[in-house]
Amino acid sequence: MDYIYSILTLTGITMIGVMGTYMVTGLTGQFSFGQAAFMAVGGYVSAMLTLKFGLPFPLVALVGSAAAMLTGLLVGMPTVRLRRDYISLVTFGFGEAIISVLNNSAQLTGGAEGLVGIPKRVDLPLVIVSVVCCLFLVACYKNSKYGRQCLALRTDELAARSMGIDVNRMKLVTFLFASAITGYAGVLYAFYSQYLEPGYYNWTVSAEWLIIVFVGGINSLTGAMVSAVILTSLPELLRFASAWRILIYCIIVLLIINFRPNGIFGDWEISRLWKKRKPVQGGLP
Amino acid sequence: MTTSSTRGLLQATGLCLAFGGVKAVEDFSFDAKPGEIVGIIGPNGAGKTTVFNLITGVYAPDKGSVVLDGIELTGWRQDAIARQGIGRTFQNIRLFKGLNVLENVMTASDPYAPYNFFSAILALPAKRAADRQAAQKAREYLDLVGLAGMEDARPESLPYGLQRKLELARALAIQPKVILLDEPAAGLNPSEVREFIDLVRRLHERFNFTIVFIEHRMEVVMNLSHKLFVLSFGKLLASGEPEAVRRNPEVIEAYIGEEE
Amino acid sequence: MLQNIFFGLSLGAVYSLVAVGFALVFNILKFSNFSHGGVMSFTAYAGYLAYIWIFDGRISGSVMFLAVVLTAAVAGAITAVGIERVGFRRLRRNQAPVIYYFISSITLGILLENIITIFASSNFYSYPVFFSSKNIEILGMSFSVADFVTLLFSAAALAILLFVLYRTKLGLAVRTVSFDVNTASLMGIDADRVVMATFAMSGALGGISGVFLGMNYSLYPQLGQLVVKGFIASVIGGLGNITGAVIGALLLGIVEVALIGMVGSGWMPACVFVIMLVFLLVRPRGIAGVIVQEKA
Amino acid sequence: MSYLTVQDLHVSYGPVQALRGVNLKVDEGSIVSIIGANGAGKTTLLNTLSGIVKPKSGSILFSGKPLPAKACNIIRAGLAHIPEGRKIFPGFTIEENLLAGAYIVHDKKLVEQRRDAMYARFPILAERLQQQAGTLSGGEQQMLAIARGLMSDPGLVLLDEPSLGLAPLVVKAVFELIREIRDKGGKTILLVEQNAKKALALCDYAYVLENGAIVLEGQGQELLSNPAIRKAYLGAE
Amino acid sequence: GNLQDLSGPTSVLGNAVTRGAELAVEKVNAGGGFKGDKIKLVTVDTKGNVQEAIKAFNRLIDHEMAVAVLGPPVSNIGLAIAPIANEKKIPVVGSFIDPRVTVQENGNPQPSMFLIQPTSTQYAEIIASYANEKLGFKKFAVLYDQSNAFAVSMLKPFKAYIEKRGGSVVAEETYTKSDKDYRAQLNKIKSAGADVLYIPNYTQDLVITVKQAKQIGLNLPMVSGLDAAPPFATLVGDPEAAHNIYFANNFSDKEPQLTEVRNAYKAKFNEDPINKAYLGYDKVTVILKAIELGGGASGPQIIAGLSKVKNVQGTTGVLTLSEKTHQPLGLSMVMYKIENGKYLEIGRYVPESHK
Ligand SMILES: Nc1ncnc2c1ncn2[C@@H]1O[C@H](COP(=O)(O)OP(=O)(O)OP(=O)(O)O)[C@@H](O)[C@H]1O
Ligand SMILES: Nc1ncnc2c1ncn2[C@@H]1O[C@H](COP(=O)(O)OP(=O)(O)OP(=O)(O)O)[C@@H](O)[C@H]1O
Ligand SMILES: [Mg+2]
Ligand SMILES: [Mg+2]
Repeated sequence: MDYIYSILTLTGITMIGVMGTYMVTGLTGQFSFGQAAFMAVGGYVSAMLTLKFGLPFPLVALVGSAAAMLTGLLVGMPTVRLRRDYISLVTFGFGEAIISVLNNSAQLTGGAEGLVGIPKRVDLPLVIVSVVCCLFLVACYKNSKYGRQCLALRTDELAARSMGIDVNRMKLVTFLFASAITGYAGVLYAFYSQYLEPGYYNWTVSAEWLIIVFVGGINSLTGAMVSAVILTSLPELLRFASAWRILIYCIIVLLIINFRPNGIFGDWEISRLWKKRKPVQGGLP
Repeated sequence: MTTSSTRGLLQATGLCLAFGGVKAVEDFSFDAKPGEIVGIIGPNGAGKTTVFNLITGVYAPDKGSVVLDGIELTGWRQDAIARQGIGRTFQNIRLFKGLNVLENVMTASDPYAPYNFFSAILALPAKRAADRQAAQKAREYLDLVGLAGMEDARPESLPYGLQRKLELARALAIQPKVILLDEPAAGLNPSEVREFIDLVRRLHERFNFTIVFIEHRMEVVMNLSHKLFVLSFGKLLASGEPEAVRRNPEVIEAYIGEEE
Repeated sequence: MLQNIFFGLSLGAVYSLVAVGFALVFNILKFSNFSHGGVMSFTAYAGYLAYIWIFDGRISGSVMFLAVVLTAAVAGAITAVGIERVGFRRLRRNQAPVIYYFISSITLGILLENIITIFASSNFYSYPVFFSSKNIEILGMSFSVADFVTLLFSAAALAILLFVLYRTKLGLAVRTVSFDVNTASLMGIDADRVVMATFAMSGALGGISGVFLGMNYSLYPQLGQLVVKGFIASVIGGLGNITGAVIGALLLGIVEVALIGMVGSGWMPACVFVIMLVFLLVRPRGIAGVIVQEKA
Repeated sequence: MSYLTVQDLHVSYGPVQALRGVNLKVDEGSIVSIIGANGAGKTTLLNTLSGIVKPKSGSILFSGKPLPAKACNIIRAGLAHIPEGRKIFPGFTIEENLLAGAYIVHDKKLVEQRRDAMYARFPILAERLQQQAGTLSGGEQQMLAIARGLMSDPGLVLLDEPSLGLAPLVVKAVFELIREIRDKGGKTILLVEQNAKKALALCDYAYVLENGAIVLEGQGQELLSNPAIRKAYLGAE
Repeated sequence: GNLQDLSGPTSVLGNAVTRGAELAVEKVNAGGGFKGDKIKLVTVDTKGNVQEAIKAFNRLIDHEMAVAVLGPPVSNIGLAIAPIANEKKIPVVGSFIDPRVTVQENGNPQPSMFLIQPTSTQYAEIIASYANEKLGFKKFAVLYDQSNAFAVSMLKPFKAYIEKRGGSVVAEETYTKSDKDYRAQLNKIKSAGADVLYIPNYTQDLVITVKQAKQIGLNLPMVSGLDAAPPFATLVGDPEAAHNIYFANNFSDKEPQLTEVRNAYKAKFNEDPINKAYLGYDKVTVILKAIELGGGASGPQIIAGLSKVKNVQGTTGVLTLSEKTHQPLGLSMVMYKIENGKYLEIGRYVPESHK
């Protein structure tokens, strides 16, 4: 049972992380190649506050996400003005920079050897509640004026500007929100695994999240979430294949990308199911 | 500051812009009074689209100024200018592909939607009410241009003519004081052109805004405009009453050509 | 100081070999081809296999080196063409947005890396010593032969590529395809073949880089992750501009070495990040990039 | 034997049926025009002829032989397609665009000759040689697209709304050019135009496409005087 | 159970441990099993990634019903799974040398974590002591991978020991995983006036280090960890570069207890084993011994047994696990010197302070 629980818990945490990637990449079409770094910020800040000052979990969770958001502000302010590939480069560099800072501040963070002794505060129910809450927030965001403006500027910034949309501000707001959510995922991870190490947050994790978002369908939050579940549990299901499992995993991903060019879900959202019935309700996803 | 109807609602004075060596617009001035329909014509590459880009802030002019309703807009950011009340359509259609038809129009009111971040992510009643209202408004605009019933379609799946109309609806929805149309009738066949002229007339009657349009189809130009400006090589070649301009020999030589 | 610049240059030379192969695909299909890393490690091993199975004992020294490089280049070309087939051809048919190519390429990179891990990771391997390991002393600085060869190869690769791209018909075709595949085929250009040729060229470069990486840094499955340096260089260089990529790579090498000298390697990535950011804010199109201005 | 024969052509985009059984013939050395409302499938038809869109069923014979499968081979067989919406290569200069158009021509002299002829025909292009094509004005781009398409000296030219966005004077010039390449060069032309009046006046034969099917065909002049056509496509009251 | 990184950056090590362990298990099973019962080795992959390791470890316990787990040679994963192992009372026998894996901050042992190799402290002290006391070096330079927990954990105790002994670290240079050119660092070291260079890094990095040191004409003697063990010198391929290097290994190639395993390994995998393979073999041996001592094959029993392991002859030495630290006691290391690409064995060495 614990095995299943641990998979579910970590999947849930990944889902929250992926929400951040979804917002930045799916909504505004920017390419976040260092999203995992925000997870690191959230995790480390909250864990260190607990270890050094013994602050309670809800408070550090809040501060952790806020810290991630603040870093998001630092990175986001300059980057929103750049073009897509430059953004991926900058976010990538940011991810590497965070890792190097963590490695370098060994007195504070434990450096490469990692940070131990974090109390366990997170369990499956909390993660489930968190996933539901974050999903609600993100879905509402997508479905609000913010989401619409983001999608508009994703296809055509110039036209979006001509509609009066403040493109840079919109990108920044989304980036910040995404950073905070990802930071929260980091908090959950820290207090679940009780151990943090900088090496975990490198660009391959961010790349994996991107893969998840695309496999699910760049236009669909539902898709991103479903594919987060599938792709994080797939390697577990494939354990019987031992060394070959990552190979099989890659092949499955490739097949999906090749044969479902819009991802598994295209732009379908689960909310369509009930929207059809109550057409005016417009509120929720 | 003057807002009197004689001074013009939209006023561009001495606009200049050069791209490297190419002087795209050179000392071009024009004005449009409230409720006036102004046409801009001229040979290809004369700088007409560039004038629109200067007015809407896509480019900043090297020299000259743009004033809307007494407010100097020169050097403003594109989105700020749009919020001041200048809407536009594009020569090459630019719709938002990730959104459906209704949402495309809704983006026009989103920058002003009266709710904040927190009501958005929590879907508070204020947000829902505001969105409902915005959708309602957007439907009205779609109705107006004849796109009713297509709210859920993807813009890229619409035929070209309807895409043009959607772009128009989207520009209308920002409730502009001035609307700029860049070759709105391109790609329409003659009977569609007729419908289009009627549509513009109707819209103009209803909103009574100022329209500035660029067009090569003479039937549109002659039918719609109250006043014409002719650009050639970035400079003003002629201006005035449509009929007079049409008969201007310089204009005929540079642009229209002899009638068959 | 001079010595450090030279270290930077020779490191940059290695990066630039990587970056050129990377930028080539970027140039034509407009996406960051992370599978290039996989190709590099793959061919590094292929070169090694050729060495132990075929060449060992028959030839040695620089002849051996050339033989290994050649094998690796061919292997790289074949691998890259294969990658194009399984990873990108269908996407191109479907006219998928470039972002999908990017995702596909990351996945392919992981795939290749894991194939190597499965077959080769129970032990360490390394190339034989190709060149005399004597150092050459000039002006009180010491250089190794390998450094020179690396510099030579990246200069040659750049020159050949520039010639092909800007002076040949194939080059015209490549650049044409890079705008729009359909319109290119309306010019009578066989887009599939052009893309294949591009991948073959990029793969061959990947093969050459693979051998250099293996020679300098010994063989391990993650060798290809150095592709990120190519990524940085070619983006900084100006989105697929080949010359820019090379300049970017050399600069990256020099900056890294200089920063190690000044702030130590620990802070280096953080400083590189800040420098990159400032650079891009000042010059948002990279070193040699041209922005096709958006025109409404 | 006609130069181009299309029989029972069906094309669809996913669930959308764009062409449903189109039949048409183009004789060598003639100008044939296709008119039809927005979304009738005109562009789709041309795209299918040049191999960009794959037909679901139907046959296309080009000078007696079935069309090759790949677009590039179709072009090599002597067909040129000047696509809707210009599709010039935005990052290339004008000169490079023209060279790309002459990709299948191997004689350098010939290429230069034709290029100079194009500059003579569209002087404004000659003034802007080194400008990135993406920054040209809409009309300039259209001229460039036409010039580029003619660089390969094709036997059959497909033109998709060539007059779109051109000033009246230039529209005239373009129609003249079309007549001229037929008369002097002996080329065959398949023309899609919204400017139906001009197109019908120019062409030898015309087809009316509606909802993916040919609903009417006939001599240009004949259609021009057809009241139904006048009402639907010529904007007559 | 066997928790190893079969993929990911440390896969070479994980694979070697796995193969060693397989040999041990096969041998036991071929001999009729352990006390008549066949033992089964279930290997799961961690991708060298902590999150994966947590899942994999849970799977071993929960799904595969493992009673004892061979840990990976990576301390980070050891640290991450320690809380779970403690809670589940499933012993993990590993070669994670970070002492924090086996001993909690308050000084008590991590109940379920056991180490069969010197800790980084012991290890680094052995090397430091040898370099300082035997070889007489006083001024040390270090170059290490700052992003690598192993290298970092080998550094701190080394420095502490040297400084306590009146030596000094005159240059401390770092690099990170993605760096491949250390010449700038080595150049700084060259001018720092050190007697010797300490390089506690992974094999791939050592190869680069010695090659580049030679290139820039840095010919200091070097001391390193067991990553300089074969095939390191062959990998360097340049006898002049692989020269004047001292390092400590867990065992000597000449020691008789290795022969059998080495031959079996060669026969099965057609390659020379690297030292992690012997450690894998020993982990199985130790666990089996513990089952005997603890009186049963359940987690708690094995844990009890492990604390009693005494004088078990493994391939890498004679193992006695301390009850207080769950670390091996008094393990000596075999010192080697590489000269002109050749390994010279110097013999086992135990520092005074460890006796
Ligand atoms: N971004 C730019 N960079 C360089 N030149 C430009 C740019 N934008 C426009 N031009 C040049 O400026 C001139 C005016 O272009 P503009 O698009 O305004 O013409 P236009 O009057 O709209 O023509 P058309 O009727 O053909 O659309 C053209 O010669 C064009 O090549
Ligand atoms: N790529 C596509 N995907 C889906 N549907 C398409 C696509 N291209 C065209 N269609 C549809 O096929 C039909 C025919 O389109 P086509 O572009 O051929 O019309 P057209 O006659 O050229 O119109 P226009 O005069 O506007 O250029 C239209 O209903 C259009 O919506
Ligand atoms: Mg224009
Ligand atoms: Mg069309």
